Amino acid sequence: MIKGSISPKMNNKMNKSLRRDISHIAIILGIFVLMILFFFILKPNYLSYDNIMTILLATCVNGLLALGVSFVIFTGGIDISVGCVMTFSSVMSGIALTKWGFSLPLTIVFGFLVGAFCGAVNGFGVTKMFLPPFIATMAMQMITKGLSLVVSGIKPVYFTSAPGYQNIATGNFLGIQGFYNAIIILIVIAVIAYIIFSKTLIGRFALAIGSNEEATRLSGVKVDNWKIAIYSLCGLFAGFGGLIMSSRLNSAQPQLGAGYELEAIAAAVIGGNSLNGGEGSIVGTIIGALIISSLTNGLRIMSVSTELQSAIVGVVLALAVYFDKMRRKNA
Amino acid sequence: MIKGSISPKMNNKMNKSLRRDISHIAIILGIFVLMILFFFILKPNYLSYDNIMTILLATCVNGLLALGVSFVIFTGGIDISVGCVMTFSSVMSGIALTKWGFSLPLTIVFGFLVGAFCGAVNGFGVTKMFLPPFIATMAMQMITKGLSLVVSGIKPVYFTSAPGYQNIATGNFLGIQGFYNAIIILIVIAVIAYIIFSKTLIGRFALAIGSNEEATRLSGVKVDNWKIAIYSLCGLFAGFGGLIMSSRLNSAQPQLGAGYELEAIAAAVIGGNSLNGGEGSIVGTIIGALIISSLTNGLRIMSVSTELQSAIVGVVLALAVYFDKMRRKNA
Amino acid sequence: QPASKDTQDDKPYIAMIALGYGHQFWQAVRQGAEEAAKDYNVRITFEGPEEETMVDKQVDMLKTALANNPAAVALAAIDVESVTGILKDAKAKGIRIVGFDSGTGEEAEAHCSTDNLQAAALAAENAARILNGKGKIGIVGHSQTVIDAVQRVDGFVEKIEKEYPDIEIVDIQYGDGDHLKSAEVTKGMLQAHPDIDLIYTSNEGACVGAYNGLKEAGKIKEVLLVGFDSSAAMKEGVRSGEIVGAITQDPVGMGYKTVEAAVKLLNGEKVDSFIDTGCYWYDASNMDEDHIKPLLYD
Amino acid sequence: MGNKVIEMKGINKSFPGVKALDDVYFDLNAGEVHALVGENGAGKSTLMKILTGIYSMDSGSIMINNNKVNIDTVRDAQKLGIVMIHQELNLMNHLTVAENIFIGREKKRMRIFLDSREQNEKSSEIFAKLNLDINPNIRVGDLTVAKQQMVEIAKALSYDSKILIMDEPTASLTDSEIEDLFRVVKTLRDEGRSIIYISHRLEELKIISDRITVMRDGRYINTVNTQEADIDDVIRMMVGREIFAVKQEPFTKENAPVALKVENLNAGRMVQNVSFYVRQGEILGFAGLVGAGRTEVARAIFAGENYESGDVYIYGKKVKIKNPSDAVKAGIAYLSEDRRRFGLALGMNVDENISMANMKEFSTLSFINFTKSLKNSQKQKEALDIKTPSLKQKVKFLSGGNQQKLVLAKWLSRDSNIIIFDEPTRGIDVGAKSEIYKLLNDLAEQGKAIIVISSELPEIIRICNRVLVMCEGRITGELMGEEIDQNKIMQYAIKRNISNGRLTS
Ligand SMILES: Nc1ncnc2c1ncn2[C@@H]1O[C@H](COP(=O)(O)OP(=O)(O)OP(=O)(O)O)[C@@H](O)[C@H]1O
Ligand SMILES: Nc1ncnc2c1ncn2[C@@H]1O[C@H](COP(=O)(O)OP(=O)(O)OP(=O)(O)O)[C@@H](O)[C@H]1O
Ligand SMILES: [Mg+2]
Ligand SMILES: [Mg+2]
Repeated sequence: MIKGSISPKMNNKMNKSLRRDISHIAIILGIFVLMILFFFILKPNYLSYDNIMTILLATCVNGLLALGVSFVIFTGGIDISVGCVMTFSSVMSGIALTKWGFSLPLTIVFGFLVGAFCGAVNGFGVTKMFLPPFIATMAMQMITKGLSLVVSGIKPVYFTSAPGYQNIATGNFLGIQGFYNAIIILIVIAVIAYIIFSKTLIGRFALAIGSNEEATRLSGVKVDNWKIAIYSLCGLFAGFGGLIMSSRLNSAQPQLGAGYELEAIAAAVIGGNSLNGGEGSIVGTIIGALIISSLTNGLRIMSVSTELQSAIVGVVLALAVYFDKMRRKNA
Repeated sequence: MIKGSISPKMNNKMNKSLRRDISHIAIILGIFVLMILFFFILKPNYLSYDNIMTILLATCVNGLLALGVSFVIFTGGIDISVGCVMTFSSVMSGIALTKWGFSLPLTIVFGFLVGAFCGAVNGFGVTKMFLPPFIATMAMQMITKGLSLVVSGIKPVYFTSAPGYQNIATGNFLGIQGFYNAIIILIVIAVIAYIIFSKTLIGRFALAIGSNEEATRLSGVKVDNWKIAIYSLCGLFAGFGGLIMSSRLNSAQPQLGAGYELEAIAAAVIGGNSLNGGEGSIVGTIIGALIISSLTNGLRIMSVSTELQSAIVGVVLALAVYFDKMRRKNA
Repeated sequence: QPASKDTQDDKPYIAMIALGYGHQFWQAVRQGAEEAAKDYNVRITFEGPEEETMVDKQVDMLKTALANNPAAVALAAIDVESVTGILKDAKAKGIRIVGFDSGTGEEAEAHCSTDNLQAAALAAENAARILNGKGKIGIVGHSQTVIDAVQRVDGFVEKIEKEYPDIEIVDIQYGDGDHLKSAEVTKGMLQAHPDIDLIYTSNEGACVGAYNGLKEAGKIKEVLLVGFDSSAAMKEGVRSGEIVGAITQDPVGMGYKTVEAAVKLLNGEKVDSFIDTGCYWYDASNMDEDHIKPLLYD
Repeated sequence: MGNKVIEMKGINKSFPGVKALDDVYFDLNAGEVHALVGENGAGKSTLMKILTGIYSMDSGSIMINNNKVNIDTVRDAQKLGIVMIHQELNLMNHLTVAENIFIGREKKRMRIFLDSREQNEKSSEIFAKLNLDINPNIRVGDLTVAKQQMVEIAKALSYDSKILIMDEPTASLTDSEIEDLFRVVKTLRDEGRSIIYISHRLEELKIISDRITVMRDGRYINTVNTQEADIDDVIRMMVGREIFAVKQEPFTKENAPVALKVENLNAGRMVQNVSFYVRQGEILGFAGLVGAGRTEVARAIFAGENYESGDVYIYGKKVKIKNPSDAVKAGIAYLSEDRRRFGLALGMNVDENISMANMKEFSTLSFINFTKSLKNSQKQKEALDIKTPSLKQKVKFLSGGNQQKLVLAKWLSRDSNIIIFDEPTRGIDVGAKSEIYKLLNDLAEQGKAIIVISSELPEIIRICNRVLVMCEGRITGELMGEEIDQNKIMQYAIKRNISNGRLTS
């Protein structure tokens, strides 16, 4: 065995982790670029400034949900409640603002807390009630779906009393025409997610739990607590999604939500994250979300009929994951 | 080490397997009975002959889907395409009957084949394309959802040209008033599913794969082929569901389908089947499906508002699975 | 003409975005719109979110449609509030805005729709007439949130409560417009209230679902059924008298008139700001008459 | 002895970053037991996996009965009569013993219906032949590791194959079980079958093998006839260097403080009234037959599993341990007997695994200090001579023995006061084994209290200052210094408590 000195490896550390990330997402990055070129050639205004901004804005909600769900997926779990939790958090902050007279900043924080709380309950179900994640979060999906309707009285809750609420998402960032705040919010939160994932214990333990939960527990890690934290984090991200969603619509729509979770999971998985847990990449998730929204947008711009769009997204989903698996097999 | 005599153990075998099954479903059987009593006390006509038949009929479609999905769950997989595959198979048989002039029996068989084919494609995705089951079947869900609309021209396909089609599901069995054929079909198919599960290779290998896929493969079992067979079986059951569904409505409704898969999975899981695979019970699945339909029916009879129904089913789902887990932990 | 033309096509382009997509109602609107497009030689696209609840998807669709430089946009907004800003910008660019069905609020230069409240009241009137002003009614709705659906229930309830004191509405349940679910809902309702005389349903899925539920419960014609919208199954039910009657809203006409209004706006002609496409009661006795027959669709 | 049934020539195989096999030669005669030995990571398992169609070789040729063959799948190998018992257990835990044995070759009635009765009977026959008492109708997951191992062996025997490969079959067996196994192996050989036998227990080779092939660092070194061979030569060929040998001194620091004291511990069926102590600097052994409940004692102390009653004192202070995290905080470390299930995150890399138990140390305010953790991992890697291309290598690509060292490294990083080793040398080669013994000694020297659970009596005898023997969940005896010998241990190990009517099932 040849002993390498330590220091060069240390210096290479950053490069390596970056390189690993890039190789991790190489295939989907390729797919993404090809897809964009394809649409651009057929419809040059696909890459018009306005349309790019439209795509980015359309990525925001799904991107935030996908980021949250990614952490759960790293642990080998799944969260199918994020869509409904998102809605529930926005409905609750709407109620807080209009009925309980919360100030705007408080309202926003309250919405986040509601999301995190739902996530914590999911985590509680998974750890203390021994529910499989799919079941715990399916129950949460049904519960928040019902509660959103009950709490709102089955009516949209409007944020019109808080002028400026709509600007949170759709105002122009630094006054740049067409550059929505929501996009910056997504970018900032994605960077935070990246840091949480790669530099903190929560990311490390998410992967460790996904890789071998029992071994992690026997290493003295309080797996249950970390899992609750991770599900709460996922709920918190759903709360972020709820903020962007309700701000874009200037209202909380209680009936919305179901269906968004699948898209979020699809984004995470297209982004190269294995549902078995134990490995993953935040950058991948974001690209996955971008692929979905730019594909949908492209199909719309090409006036592909709505019914075919769903089928095409399905095929792309399968192929993207397939190519990614192939790359890994050959690596 | 002291040797017990072998033969008494042997003789106990059948008893044991039955006993295992009963202990497996003891808790949910208890929940089921309690629930029925609860509704019966509040609304005595809950247990009227007519209402019992209504509940049983309402169990049919979900029960068939749940049976199919159970086999996939035994392998540790999941199939979220069953709802849309069911719709697609009924749309296709509608087309075969009305456009291609198939005879009625041929139409029915064709519908089953379409279901099984979709299942086989799922299996292909899972085995040969290395897709996680969730993803393969999510893609299939999107694809069949789109294709159902495209093929049908976004219109219901009517079976009115085949008189008697509606009787397949809602005719009276042996002329017994109110005793629908669909119920007998469900019972017969459930028995067949039970036999397939407990007496044939497909059931054995489903469990073996769910328990330890790699070990099964290393034992020389052609795991891929069996998985394809199991997913096809699941698709076939979705085809059965499509038959009952379209016969009840005397038409194939192309926009239906999404959402049915979650209910089917919920039934299987309430029935005590672990999403990790490796163990399970067909009897459990059927009871799970009965719990869902009798709960929903009971809530409707009590005029509980629709939005609360969803939340209540969510809570019951979580609790049922929780109690079942507790039983196992203590066993 | 300030509106820009599509580069690949000389015909003016009109983007239509509906509330939903899968229901026959929207497909009938689409059919009418396509007929008008042919007649007036314009190009249209017709889309809608897969669920009638997905507000943000509809907003994305609208934005994407605008990226294709349409001459006019026709929209049935799920939530008017959510599109007002975008429509304002579009209008400023010279794009003409037409509303249909649920409409687009202030920004529309023309609005083609039926009054769902009024249509539901018409259903109530007929139901009351059939019951001779006395009896118990159950309602199977298709959504608690989509505006049309809510109005179709509210209008019915209001009318009955106001004008028919001897009629009681005993239960309202929702079946998502899913045929099977609506059948189960109906049967559950009959179990809870065996004395129901009539069931009113708010769309095609609810109606056909209830129709099957009644058939399965062996209560057809014993419990009367009033429906909404149209489809082959409903027409057959109405013809046989098993559905006593239903309301149709002429969605084909709505689609046609929407495109027509947009074309007229593009040509600088004057257009009425509100175009009522009406609502009609149909039953076995009148469904083959000339003014009803074309309004029924499959 | 006669004709070659297998001849493997010029076999090459690379994994990313590792040349696992380099021009390897191997042959097998009809009716012989051929031992294959080598250090951890020498490539033994890999070579056998190529022979059984699990891996495909990069180049080389395989002749069976002098015909060139292609073995692409497990089925191909089975058809050629080659069956392997893997180093790591490969069982379906949810299925019954009989179902596991006959997986893929189910007995059927009327072509489609499964016949569990016949399978159960056939399984019982095999167990009878092995002189084992295992109920074929019990779920495999409910058996101990050792019994599971026996099921694996029964399964392989049931193939009635011409060539049987055993990859460390005795790693988790006790002496009496090993005797049974050897008896079976000899019967099979006398029936004319050929057996490839991989083991790190070199003392077994003289008893069981006819020839020995030695591998080192992925290369073929030599083949010798066992009769003529000197085991020390074999070791030299394997290791290529001298071996460190320890002779355990009797424990002298009798008044060293008691580090861990357990009183009247009851936990589930398998831990009854267990009381013992271990002093700082002492190495305490737990001996007993497989299934005696030693692992249960360790897990009850470390993870509070099945805990019913009893007290645990650490340095005289009573502690309540409800989960591993409490134990780790209290300064206890536990190396489990099944590293793949309980010891390692196989999908993560070497560094991440080594630092797992100690992340608090390697992070500030939850932010990970990568430099610190890598530095520690590098130190451990060198100290334990862990063979890995880099600290970023995924653990699943390491050989079995190196994986075991990794678990050790994890706990050594943690600097715990009390360390429980459950079968610490399972699957570890002689060289590494003696290093681990030295390490245990060093750790004791440093003042750590050490508990070693081992089913290898020579190991217990060689390294322990004091030995407790368990039988059926109770401590049946205590031996010290000169008293520690094979016979005494065995006497205590079978000292059943007949009065309470309990029998092993
Ligand atoms: N799937 C794999 N991917 C990458 N490297 C591997 C893989 N399997 C084995 N190796 C490497 O190949 C080499 C040989 O491993 P192998 O398991 O054959 O050793 P072994 O002789 O059986 O050792 P042990 O006695 O520890 O089981 C090791 O360096 C190991 O790290
Ligand atoms: N998961 C389990 N379920 C049921 N019984 C078990 C389980 N694990 C172990 N046992 C039983 O507990 C007893 C003690 O097993 P344990 O693993 O503690 O033995 P041990 O003395 O540590 O032996 P070794 O470690 O050598 O296998 C055995 O009789 C075994 O059958
Ligand atoms: Mg090995
Ligand atoms: Mg043990």
